[in-house]
Amino acid sequence: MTHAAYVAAAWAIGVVGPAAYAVVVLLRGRRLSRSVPASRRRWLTTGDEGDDGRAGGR
Amino acid sequence: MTDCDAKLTGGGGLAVRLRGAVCLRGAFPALTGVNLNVDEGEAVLLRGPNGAGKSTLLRLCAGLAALRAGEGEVLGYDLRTESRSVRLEVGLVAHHMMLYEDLTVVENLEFWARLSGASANQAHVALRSLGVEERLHEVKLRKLSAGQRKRVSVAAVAMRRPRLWLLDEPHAGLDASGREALNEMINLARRSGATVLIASHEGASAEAVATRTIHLAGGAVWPSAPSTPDPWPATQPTATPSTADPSTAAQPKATPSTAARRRWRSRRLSARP
Amino acid sequence: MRSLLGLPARPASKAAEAPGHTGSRSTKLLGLALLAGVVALCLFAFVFSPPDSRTGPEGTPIGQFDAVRIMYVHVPSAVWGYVGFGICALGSAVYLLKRSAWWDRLAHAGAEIGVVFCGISILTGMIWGRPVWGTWWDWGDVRLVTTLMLSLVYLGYLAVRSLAAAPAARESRSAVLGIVGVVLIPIVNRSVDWWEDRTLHQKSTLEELRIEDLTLFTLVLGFLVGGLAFAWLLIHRFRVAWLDAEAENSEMLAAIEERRSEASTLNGTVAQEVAGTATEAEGTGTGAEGAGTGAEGAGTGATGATGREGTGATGRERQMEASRR
Amino acid sequence: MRSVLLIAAKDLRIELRSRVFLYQVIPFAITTLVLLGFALDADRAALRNFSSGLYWVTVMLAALLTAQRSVSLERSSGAADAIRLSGVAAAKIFAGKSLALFVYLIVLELLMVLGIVVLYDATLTDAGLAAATAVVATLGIAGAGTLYGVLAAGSGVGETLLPVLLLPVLAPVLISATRAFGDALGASSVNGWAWFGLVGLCSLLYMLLGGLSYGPILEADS
Repeated sequence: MTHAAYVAAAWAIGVVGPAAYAVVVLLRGRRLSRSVPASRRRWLTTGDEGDDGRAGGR
Repeated sequence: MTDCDAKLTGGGGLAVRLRGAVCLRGAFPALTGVNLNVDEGEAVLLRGPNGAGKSTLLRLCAGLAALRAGEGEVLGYDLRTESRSVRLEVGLVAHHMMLYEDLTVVENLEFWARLSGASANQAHVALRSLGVEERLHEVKLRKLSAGQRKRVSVAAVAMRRPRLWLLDEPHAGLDASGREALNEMINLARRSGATVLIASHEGASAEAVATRTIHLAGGAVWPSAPSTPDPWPATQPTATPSTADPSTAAQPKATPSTAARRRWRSRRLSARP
Repeated sequence: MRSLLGLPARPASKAAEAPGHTGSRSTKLLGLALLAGVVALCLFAFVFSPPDSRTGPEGTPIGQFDAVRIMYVHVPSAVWGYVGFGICALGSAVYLLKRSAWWDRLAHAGAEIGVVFCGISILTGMIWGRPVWGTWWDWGDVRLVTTLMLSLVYLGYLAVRSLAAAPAARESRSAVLGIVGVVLIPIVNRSVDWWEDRTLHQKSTLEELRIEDLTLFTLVLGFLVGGLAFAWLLIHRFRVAWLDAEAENSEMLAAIEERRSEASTLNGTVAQEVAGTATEAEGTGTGAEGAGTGAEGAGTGATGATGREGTGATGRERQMEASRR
Repeated sequence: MRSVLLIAAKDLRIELRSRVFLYQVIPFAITTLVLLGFALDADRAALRNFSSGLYWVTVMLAALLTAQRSVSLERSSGAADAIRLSGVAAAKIFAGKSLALFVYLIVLELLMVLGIVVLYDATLTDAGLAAATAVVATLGIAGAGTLYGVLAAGSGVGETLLPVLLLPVLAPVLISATRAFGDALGASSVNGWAWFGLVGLCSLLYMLLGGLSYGPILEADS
């Protein structure tokens, strides 16, 4: 494969970057979830299905 | 939250009407639920320790600080939706001078007069009544003493002829004659129907003009002493808690009745597991 | 791997009650689809699709060879990054019109994900440029420079969001920044475009490549997988923003309660001035406990402090909520 | 309109009195021009070629200072509150403050044209284009500076936040004004008037957005 190092570096950034960001977001969500009661997290109370992220009304 | 809220929409005779007003300064809750009624024509003295929320309360009444929660009306205008109308009719003397250091006294006053639609003549009248001497008119504000600046900044408010005066430590830094001039100006305004709110640590000077005193602590109104006699009976009746208006029941005016207190206590105890 | 993180093992005991994370069933399905998509994309990008080996008129090779595989990451992340900025601008505009907290949180989530995706796009673009153009950074490349400028604008947006301020103030300020940023896109693009008369970036990557079917398909697949990742991140980031605001709100309520109870201890001194009510100080001092008495706490007889304390926590909370909307 | 002029005249009068502009901003601009000359090794040909770019970079940096000054003038004295109490519409306050900023910057730019002619050996071949570009670009810079100045100052860390927010947003103005100026200085052969059009579009947008969003920003500032 030509340019193997470049391709590997680019894919590493492209996959690890969002993954690391996702981890940060998830961990932050978990930490914050502890301090917010479940009743204030609408995506839990409206049932587990069909929630499109519109948590908490408008 | 209580039945007194239902009465909020009915205006009439109240210059300030606050219910559960919460105000933030940055992320700090400066006001934590103020309930306050001020009749038109009253002169109310706000007292309380540093950081009690006096300045923020005045800024709120001026329409400058935003309500985070609760409701409020000033001069019949809703603080949330009509703050611009409120601002046009109030005058605020704040800690900072609200004047430009590099302009002269007259330049400052004429700028504010023209910006807010008052006449330059009104500015001169206001300066004269506060005892700012003629020779100081062309002096840059930077070169004035603290007391003289205070007089100028009061004059800048007075010339707008506000219906509601909001004075934050107005007597601080003034000498005896200055205080006298200021009190006279306040009384003059009240005789023409204006309402006055004064935040002050200096009891004596401010009490001379106040019709009643309200205590603030921790960002809320604390039950206050009965009002002192009014030295300048204004056009409006000054007896504040008229029995006709049940909304004043929520205002900490006098000692809570013992029955109410007992009721509340027993409820509190029964709420415990 | 992202999907695995999206499928945390639920704590067995209180699973149904209140799982302590921002996931829901739909996001888990989304995460599964994303995982499958990443695997498929890897297969297509590295196994099925051919390298770009074209030859010019004189028989010299002009293709990008295997560097074309970088495109499957670079192009989708750029496009979805721009979508993130677009969402931020839309959310900001609606926020300013309707003062709706929902749109504000959405704008925040969009901006942050936009910056992440655009950052990836810039980095992979540079890595692609080195072997193909022979330079890490080319000033004539319109899209690279535009994307960088735009990322900087939205970094400023995130900077303003990170500052401690009253929530309403922070929301208005960042909303203005969010709108200005997007209005700039066409202008920055035009100005950099004209900056160099020729531009290294082909007018359309697809045309220029004269792509074989499989390469085109892989690129489209890259867009889809990028979209899944974008949606998954957006939902979770939105929920985190929502939780953040909730936590901030309850902190504020706690600060208010604390300030009020601190006031009642302070009131030893005030109460002395207020002769008639001096004995009230300890009666209302423990106001926080009064929360349980409910909304009827301020009946007709209860005055001032008593009534307020009684309704304090519940009533004020409702009002704060109302004011946030 | 009257209040716009009042506010602008007040700002200019204060500036004349305090001499911050005369003794701080203008020396800053000259120093920057000289330093950039040193940085390019005083290579006459290079300096002449790059004079338009160096010129606009210096203008941007000076604009940061003046925008900050324009805001702190109001905030330090508490006059920002007083202006809100006067009930003047936010868009008019914005126009007044921008107008004052525009006047300072135009004066500064005139002096700096002399500066690049003397220091960088630039020759003004198309004065009309240069003047038109300067006026239009400065309108945009003044508008964006006024809006972002208040926005940054309200958040409490204005000194560091303002450059981060303002400079990326002004990038298109920098690019297009540099190109148009390059043509006006005879340093490049691009069509300067086309670039002038782009500058105009930017400035129009800044003024429009500034006028619309100054109110919400000012209200947030409490």
